[in-house]
Amino acid sequence: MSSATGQKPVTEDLAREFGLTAEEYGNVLSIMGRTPSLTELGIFSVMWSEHCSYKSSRVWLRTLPTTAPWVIHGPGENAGVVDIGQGLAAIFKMESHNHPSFIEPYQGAATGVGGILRDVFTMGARPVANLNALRFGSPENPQTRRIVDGVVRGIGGYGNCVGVPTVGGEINFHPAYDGNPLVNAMTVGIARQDRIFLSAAAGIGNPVVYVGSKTGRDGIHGATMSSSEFDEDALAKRPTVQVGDPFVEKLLIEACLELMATDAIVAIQDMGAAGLTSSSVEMAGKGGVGIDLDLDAVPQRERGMTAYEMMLSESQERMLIVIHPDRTELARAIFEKWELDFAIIGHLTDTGHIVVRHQGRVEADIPLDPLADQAPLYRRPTAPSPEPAPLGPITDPVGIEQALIRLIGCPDLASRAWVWNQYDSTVGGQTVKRPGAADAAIVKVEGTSLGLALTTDCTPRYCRADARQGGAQAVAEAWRNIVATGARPLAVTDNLNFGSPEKPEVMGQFVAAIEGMGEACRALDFPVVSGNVSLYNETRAPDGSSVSILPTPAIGGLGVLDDVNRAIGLAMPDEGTLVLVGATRGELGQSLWLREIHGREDGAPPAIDLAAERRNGDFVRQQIEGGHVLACHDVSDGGILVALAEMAMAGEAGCILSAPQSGMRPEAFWFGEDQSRYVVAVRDAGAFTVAATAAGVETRVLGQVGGDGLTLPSGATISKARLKAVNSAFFPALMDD
Amino acid sequence: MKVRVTVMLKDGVLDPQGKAVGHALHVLGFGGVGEVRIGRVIELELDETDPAAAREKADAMARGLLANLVIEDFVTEVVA
Amino acid sequence: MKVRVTVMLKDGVLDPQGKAVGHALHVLGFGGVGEVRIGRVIELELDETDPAAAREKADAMARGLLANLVIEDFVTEVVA
Amino acid sequence: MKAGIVVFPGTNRERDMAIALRVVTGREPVMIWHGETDLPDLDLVVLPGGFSYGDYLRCGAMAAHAPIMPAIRRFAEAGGHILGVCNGFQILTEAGLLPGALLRNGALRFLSQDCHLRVERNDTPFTRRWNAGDVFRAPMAHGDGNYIADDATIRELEDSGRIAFRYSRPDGRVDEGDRQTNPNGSVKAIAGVLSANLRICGMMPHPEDLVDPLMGGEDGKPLFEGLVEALVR
Ligand SMILES: Nc1ncnc2c1ncn2[C@@H]1O[C@H](COP(=O)(O)OP(=O)(O)O)[C@@H](O)[C@H]1O
Ligand SMILES: [Mg+2]
Repeated sequence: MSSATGQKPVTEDLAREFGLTAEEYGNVLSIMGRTPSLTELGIFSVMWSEHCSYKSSRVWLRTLPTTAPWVIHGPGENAGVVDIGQGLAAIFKMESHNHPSFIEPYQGAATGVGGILRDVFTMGARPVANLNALRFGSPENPQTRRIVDGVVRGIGGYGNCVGVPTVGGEINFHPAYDGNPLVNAMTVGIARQDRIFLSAAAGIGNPVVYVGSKTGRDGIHGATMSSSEFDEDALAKRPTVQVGDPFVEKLLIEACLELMATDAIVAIQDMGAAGLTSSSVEMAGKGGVGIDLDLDAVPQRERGMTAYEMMLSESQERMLIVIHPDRTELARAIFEKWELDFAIIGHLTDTGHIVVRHQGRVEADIPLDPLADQAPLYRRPTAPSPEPAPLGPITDPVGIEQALIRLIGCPDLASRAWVWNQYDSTVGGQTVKRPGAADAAIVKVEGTSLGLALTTDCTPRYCRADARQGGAQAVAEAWRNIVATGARPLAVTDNLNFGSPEKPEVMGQFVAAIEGMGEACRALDFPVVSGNVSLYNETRAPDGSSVSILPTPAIGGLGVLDDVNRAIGLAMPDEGTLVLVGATRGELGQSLWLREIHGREDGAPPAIDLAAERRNGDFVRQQIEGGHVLACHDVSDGGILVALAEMAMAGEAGCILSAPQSGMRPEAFWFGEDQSRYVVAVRDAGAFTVAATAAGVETRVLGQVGGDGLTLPSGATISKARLKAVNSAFFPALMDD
Repeated sequence: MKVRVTVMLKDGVLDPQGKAVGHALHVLGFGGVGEVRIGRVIELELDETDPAAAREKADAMARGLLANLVIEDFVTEVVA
Repeated sequence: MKVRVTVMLKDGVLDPQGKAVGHALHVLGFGGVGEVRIGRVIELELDETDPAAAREKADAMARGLLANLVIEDFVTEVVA
Repeated sequence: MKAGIVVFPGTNRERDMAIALRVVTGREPVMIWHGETDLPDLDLVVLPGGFSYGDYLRCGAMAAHAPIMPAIRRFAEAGGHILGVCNGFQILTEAGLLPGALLRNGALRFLSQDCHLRVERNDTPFTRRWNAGDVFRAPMAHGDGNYIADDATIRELEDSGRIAFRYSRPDGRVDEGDRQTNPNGSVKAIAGVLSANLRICGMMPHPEDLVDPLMGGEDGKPLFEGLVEALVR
């Protein structure tokens, strides 16, 4: 077989340019028994890229717990699927678009949202909510503002247009993300359990249908680029930026859901990274069949595209469907109604090969089994990170009041309203708790009494100090945020963002974080049902060395409320007693107080006792279910006093606080970040604490709801107006808005 | 001196707007319309009297702010 | 034949985008910038060989769809 | 009341609108596809929110030329009642069924937040459940809601009482220059306008998203209840 005229000769050097190692290329040669064509080399290189093959992470991901009686499909499908009752399923996943968002923040973030939406509706779900977990560089870095602006506009631009409410997320700033922001987008959808669509192709001879937008030369080699280390050169790889078209995505959602209501579909898969290649290879591979593609039939946006370009294009808003042959005209009519391209571009075969034809020539002919089975799998060397040095004695140079003011105005705690006010959070008419109203967003399942509780969480500074604790903490905080609304936590999706796996210390962080996550998931019956790994998040320092981001295993959590009317928020009610649930030792290691007041990121992160986590959370949820809790907020960044300030700012009333725990320094009590704690407002504190004691849960009365601000034990009152002014200043100042 | 900067998407970059407008024109009954591309014009009143200097200034502004060179190209011209 | 339709806000209609760009240019250190106005260009590939006919067609499209005459003015020109 | 909701490619608040109409009428509104050329027998036509045609070119511009629009025009000429919300309002102005235009928000950002609306008159089918001067809350979610019209048009709207709603403070005070209470910068803080016969109303905020205490309140419900009262045959 000859490669197309005018194309580069395939050599080991070219293979290396494509991101394959010499050894990997050797395997390609032995699988093929000849020199591959350029198109074949392209297919191998993307399928064996970190992004598609998970070659550095696969052995570790397998160790995560992924099952529970309510899990319908765990990792391995386009998204995770869990039973939420009443014959319905929630389908959800999180995915990164980190590198594209650095190169072109608007389009990078927008296409990230588009991609994760497709992962969810491809399974038959109507998307009902989006969330996003964002990490940006230092606010002082002049690039940060441009990136924040573009990313937020991009997420809003896409999500608002497709009409899926953006209901939550999280944002951190840290210099470790200066040249490498993280944009992790999560989508949640709802489907009937008996109408879930999978991607395994079946039925020799069945047509393979292409729908959506036309193919252009967008993002060729995006999959390999997103796996390669990121540096200034990346900016020169520009012209292949993908542009999203949310309008077409909206049409695609409606058209696919309309088709899914019929019996036409055998299998369906979105075209994500490495577009046509990965979708066709994965569908055929999972179904154990062969696939023949005729690229002349592919709808093309540009003239003269080669087979190589079409197979590797990452043009957005496209899907591949295997269809029952007698339903093709029905399907065609639906896509034509929605004014989308529809083309039969191939069929399934019994050859076990993917065969790609273009202009009368076979451009690729690859056996699928070895392409999958012999994909590289690395158990890369790991090195332990040094144990964090103990914090040692610490003083309070500013006092409680000053510290609170500094904390609630700092980048990691400042109000995110500037961000979420650019996201349509109400479209669909089912948003019960909008951003900022509760620890998890609450979205009603239309036409039922059910509610979904949704959150994303991770505390990267904990992960850097101790990746295992940090991994466990991220899972626990997601679980806690769901519990705090009264919902039952069901499952998580994750987005594991790390530096270069070729650095043993990064691999060490990765492995430790997964261990910690796994422990927490097991202890909390909170399995991982989908996820994404993003490695090589590195930037080049001026001295030429490469610097890794903070280890950031972002967790997306999902819970369910059988009766959504029972969901509670965090806003201070107009009456009640404030009670702390959970034990306080006053842990200031890696706390925001330490960072903002002392400028230090030191010490061990707060320890996490998963048995206590479970006990405290189960108790809080039962109390909410029993109708005994007026408001609830978990204690996380910034500790108890920050949690109280956030409740006050969200509500109408303030609070009057009692003296801190005796025998503990006040700053350690008010700002320590001990885990597994909640602040609740209850009407009957006596009954609540008695029930807690019976459940083996430690509680402590913090004070009373009342007044117009935070009245400290000293008698000083910080007015709510002042709290709000400080809290809401950061984003407008950063963005000059 | 008035300068006009015209910013268009680079060749090969998807232009969702242009695509949608092309389609709408077709539906409206305007036949014979091929590709449609949509861009931006920025008209600047500059405190310059030398056309070459004005253009140079506009070029710098386009590179620095007005165009997103990752996906867009630009042209500057002196109009008055 | 390629036709360009340039659509600008009418004089007297406040152009917040233009104002914002003017401000941003100033912040970036570009001095001597007066008024900034931002508009849209639509480049149409038309199946016409006669420039006058092409312009006429483009004018009709601009009146019918491409410009909103309540707030915008337009200019058409044949560019190739 | 028989209500129909027009769905264009890119419309995305048709489900919200259907819920609101169902809440007050107890019956399912008809969905009308943009490609139709006739309307069924209806008391009310609603153009809901969304991003018809992606909001490309100008919001509502392409939808204003959709095949269904001549039928909507005929319906209007025959004295039919039409409500356009958000993108629906933009479409009505682009189609010339309501005066003025909607420009980019003054701050050049999409705004998704609650706002307060002051009811300017209560003798229309859209506002009869309120008193003039009443204030209600509604979510807004748009990038282009900055209402503008030439001076003569604004004067005419004012003089003939065709301003339905203005953005205001919770206490009803209107301050055109205040970004907190007139967030998108609309001229005279205009949030909704009426046709000369008071039977067509366009507004930017979303009363349909506030018809259920669970979603944060029922502030938007009177609009729909008033329509039912006025239009039930
Ligand atoms: N990127 C974002 N998009 C939308 N909402 C966000 C985003 N970041 C934060 N939020 C919302 O802001 C609120 C506070 O965020 P965060 O401090 O992370 O909450 P918590 O500490 O309870 O997890 C939450 O309601 C969250 O969903
Ligand atoms: Mg959080």
